Amino acid sequence: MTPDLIYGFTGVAVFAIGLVGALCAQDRLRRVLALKLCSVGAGFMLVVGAWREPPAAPDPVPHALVITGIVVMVSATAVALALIRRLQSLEAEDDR
Amino acid sequence: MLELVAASLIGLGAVFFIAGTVGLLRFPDIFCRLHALTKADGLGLALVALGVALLSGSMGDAFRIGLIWFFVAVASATCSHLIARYARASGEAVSDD
Amino acid sequence: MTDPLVIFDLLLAASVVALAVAVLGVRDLFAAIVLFVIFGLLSALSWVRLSAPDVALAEAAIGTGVTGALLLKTLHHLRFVSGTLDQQAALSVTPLLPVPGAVIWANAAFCGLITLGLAAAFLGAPQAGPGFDPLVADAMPQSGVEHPVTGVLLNFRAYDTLMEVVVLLAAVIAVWQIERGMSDAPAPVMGEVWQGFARLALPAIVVVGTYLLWVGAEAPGGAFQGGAVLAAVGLLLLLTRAYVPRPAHRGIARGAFVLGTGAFAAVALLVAGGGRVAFEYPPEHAKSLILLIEGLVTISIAITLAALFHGREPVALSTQGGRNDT
Amino acid sequence: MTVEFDPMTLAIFMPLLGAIAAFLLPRVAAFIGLVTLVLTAAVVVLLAREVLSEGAIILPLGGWGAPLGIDLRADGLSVAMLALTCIVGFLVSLAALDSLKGDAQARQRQYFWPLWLLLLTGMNGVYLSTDIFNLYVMIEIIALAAVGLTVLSGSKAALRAGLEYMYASILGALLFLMGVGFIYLQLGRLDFAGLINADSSLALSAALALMIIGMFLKTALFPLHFWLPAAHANATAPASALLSGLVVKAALYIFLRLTTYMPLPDEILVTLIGILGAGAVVWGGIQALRAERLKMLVAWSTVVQIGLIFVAFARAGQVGLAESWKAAALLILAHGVAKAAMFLSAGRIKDEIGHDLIRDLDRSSVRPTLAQFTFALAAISLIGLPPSLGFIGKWSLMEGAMAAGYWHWIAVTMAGTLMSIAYFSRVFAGFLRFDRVRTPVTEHQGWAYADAAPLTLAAGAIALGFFAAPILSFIEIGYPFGVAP
Repeated sequence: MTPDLIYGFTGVAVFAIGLVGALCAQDRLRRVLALKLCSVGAGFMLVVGAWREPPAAPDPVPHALVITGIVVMVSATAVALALIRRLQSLEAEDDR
Repeated sequence: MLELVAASLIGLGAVFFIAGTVGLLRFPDIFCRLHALTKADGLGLALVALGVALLSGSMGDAFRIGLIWFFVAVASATCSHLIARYARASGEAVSDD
Repeated sequence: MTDPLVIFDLLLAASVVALAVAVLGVRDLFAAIVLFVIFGLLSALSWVRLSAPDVALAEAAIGTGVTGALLLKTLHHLRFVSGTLDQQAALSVTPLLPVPGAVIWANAAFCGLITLGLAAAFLGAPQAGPGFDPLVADAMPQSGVEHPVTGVLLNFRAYDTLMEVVVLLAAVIAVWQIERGMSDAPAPVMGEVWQGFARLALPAIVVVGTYLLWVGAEAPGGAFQGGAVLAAVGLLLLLTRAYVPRPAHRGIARGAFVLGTGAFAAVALLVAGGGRVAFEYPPEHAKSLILLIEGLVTISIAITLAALFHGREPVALSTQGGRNDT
Repeated sequence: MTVEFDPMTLAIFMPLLGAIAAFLLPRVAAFIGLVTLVLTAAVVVLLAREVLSEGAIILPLGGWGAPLGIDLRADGLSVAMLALTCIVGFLVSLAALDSLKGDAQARQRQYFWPLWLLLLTGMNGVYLSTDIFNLYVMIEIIALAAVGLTVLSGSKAALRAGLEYMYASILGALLFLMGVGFIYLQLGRLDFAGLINADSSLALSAALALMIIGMFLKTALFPLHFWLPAAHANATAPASALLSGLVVKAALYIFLRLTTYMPLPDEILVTLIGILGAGAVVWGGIQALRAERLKMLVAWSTVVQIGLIFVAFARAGQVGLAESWKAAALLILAHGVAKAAMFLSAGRIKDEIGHDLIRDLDRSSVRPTLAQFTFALAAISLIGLPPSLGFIGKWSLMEGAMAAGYWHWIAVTMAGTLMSIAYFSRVFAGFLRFDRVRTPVTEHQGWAYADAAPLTLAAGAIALGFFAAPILSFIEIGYPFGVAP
């Protein structure tokens, strides 16, 4: 049992959980959370792929890619949340 | 010898963390839980940090660990205050038992 | 004889998965967000175990910290507009159309199949297989920095990184475009303890952020982590109302958003020539160019992230809340 | 020191710098946008000349070269896509100049240009990229800018559709990212060249499946099209034209590239893709027949056309795949030009009449003749009547299918054609105002950019049919379909 094996399966599981959430969630905010889970799952795969048996240093390229992925995801999340906020405001205005 | 002292400090810290966690799960209302959390975690973290600082073996690292402890302590105290404040403002009940 | 760390790994992995389930399963949205933050921090811890401290820093600062702040702000706003701000636990405040049970089960089965397939594929892939390591090791001396991840981000794959900053720019433009004419949820009153904490924390965060940027050339850290930590300063300033964005600041904000992207793009283009192509920094200037780009990009990232948190473009008070400023 | 600008770099940087300038100077954003588009088009012309004389060209950014660095590569197909994007983009911009000129649209105008130029940056980046992670970043730029454009009007319907679009886009991109992870696990590199020589393995199949599903989601192949009609129908006209004409093509292009570099393992899979395409043709056709609003009908027709492109892709099965790619590429170009024209003219009709209900088209007192004429011209290409480019695309599809004896794909194509005649006829019937004239007719007043641009596009969609042969031979430069002679 090496860390890459353990965390590799973690990544697959987290991605799949996020996928279920993204497809089934009945709440707008929860769907954003689910998508964020998916992105962490994908991040796990790349970090696991970069891992080498300890004395050896890990591959830096996937690390850089995951950092990029994290920044990209926070941008997408911000836009999705802005959409949710505005939409909810408009819908609430109509209710009143 | 140093290692033994460090290990026992970390162990003691862990006990405080466990106690804090149990308190968080078992206590009846939000204020009691905060009490368990802040008291236990504050001391627990201090003990763990002290143990790790002893193990680190360099003044620079020990200083940094001290800084981390300081900021975590300040931040967690502030957070607890904010949570308690919010809970009181929103009329969270204090349980009687 | 099993390595005790394996037990730690297994426990950590199990917690990460359990938290992921809990994020989606728990009924209260506030609880879901808090669980998500814990999930993010434990994921970052797993990545430390996989010897990826840079990624862990970025995930903790941006993926969890900034994202968590964005989510909480959104929840606050949603509870405000739905009039449930005073209630204890607002459950689902943003219901979509109910999904039929059959669809949910079909989706779950589909995802289960995907999981099995992916797990099998993961097992089938070569473990710790081929990678970029030898190439990076060869190229590092010419990169101008000592830390490989920074070398990849700002030299070997600088194009990706530029485009990543462009994504941030696109996000802030889109957010300014989307949010308009909304009434603001009242900011919670935080009290004196909080003000005191902010006074103490602000300079410390500035120091930490700058340190992370500066250390990025030779150790874990860099523009994105430093920028995210500096963005926390912006968040604190916005939350304590020490800084209130005014319409007059729009121009400055626009300039700050594009500063990093513009400088990065300009440097990338201007180094071309004399047989070199875009992004090919002359080796003797590589370090200073990378530092210049990193510094400016950090400023942009910090201000952009803070602006994403603040949401809409600062508007004049007279049109605030009006619906006709389309 | 002289600085040399390479056309490939400029094709990506020009719109980026334009977007920055347009964001900084909102008052002159429109001017900056048009200048940028003209300059980008000029760069693409330079690039096309270079590709014509030298074949495929590769630019190693940063001088590192793949796999460590990122290479840009231009061949016939990518330059054709760049040209499509620039030309359609320029004409749509001209139309936008007109349709966003009112005071009420001041805010839309201010944000339209930076978002559109960022979108252009992303699309040009996709067409020139040879690195799958870079493709991921590019599709995220496209997604954010496209969602921003979708909700430009700020109406509730547009915001709802935009949110759905956002979810679909992020999920598609994340599926793609997971695929990138698996490719790295298996191969340890992420450039196209590394994919070509790879032996097939379970991890690679998983990666390919994830990435293809992600692209299906982003390009809205049936049954993953659920987000498209509302998003495209509720956006403002220029945004709809860009989204439907250009944006979905980026994901399609990535799909084409992926299947070139990582051959699909099985004929069953190819057939499955064809069946999904056929499903899109039939289901989209039915929905278009039932649509109540003109823009909704046009959006459903996009679903149909996307399905048709996948049928074209699938029809050749294992043998002669290269031929089917060509048919697909032609259909992509044809649809890009014609659909942009159609959405612009539909937007014009809506503006002039004040609504876009199909059943009330013939009751209005205003008669937007030019827009209606443009709509009809664009429909000719979309239906696939000769001599339009759409006809050539469909014809080469059917020709190939006949030669290979795949009669079922011919049946699907014919059914799609008949249905498209049927649903476009609903609109034409409205244009012709047979007997339900209730009010005196007011003729449309004069020319406008907003009419000239779609008319040019629609005429182009038909005229390009005459140039199908040179277009095809240009697309083949650099063997984008992986087949050396």
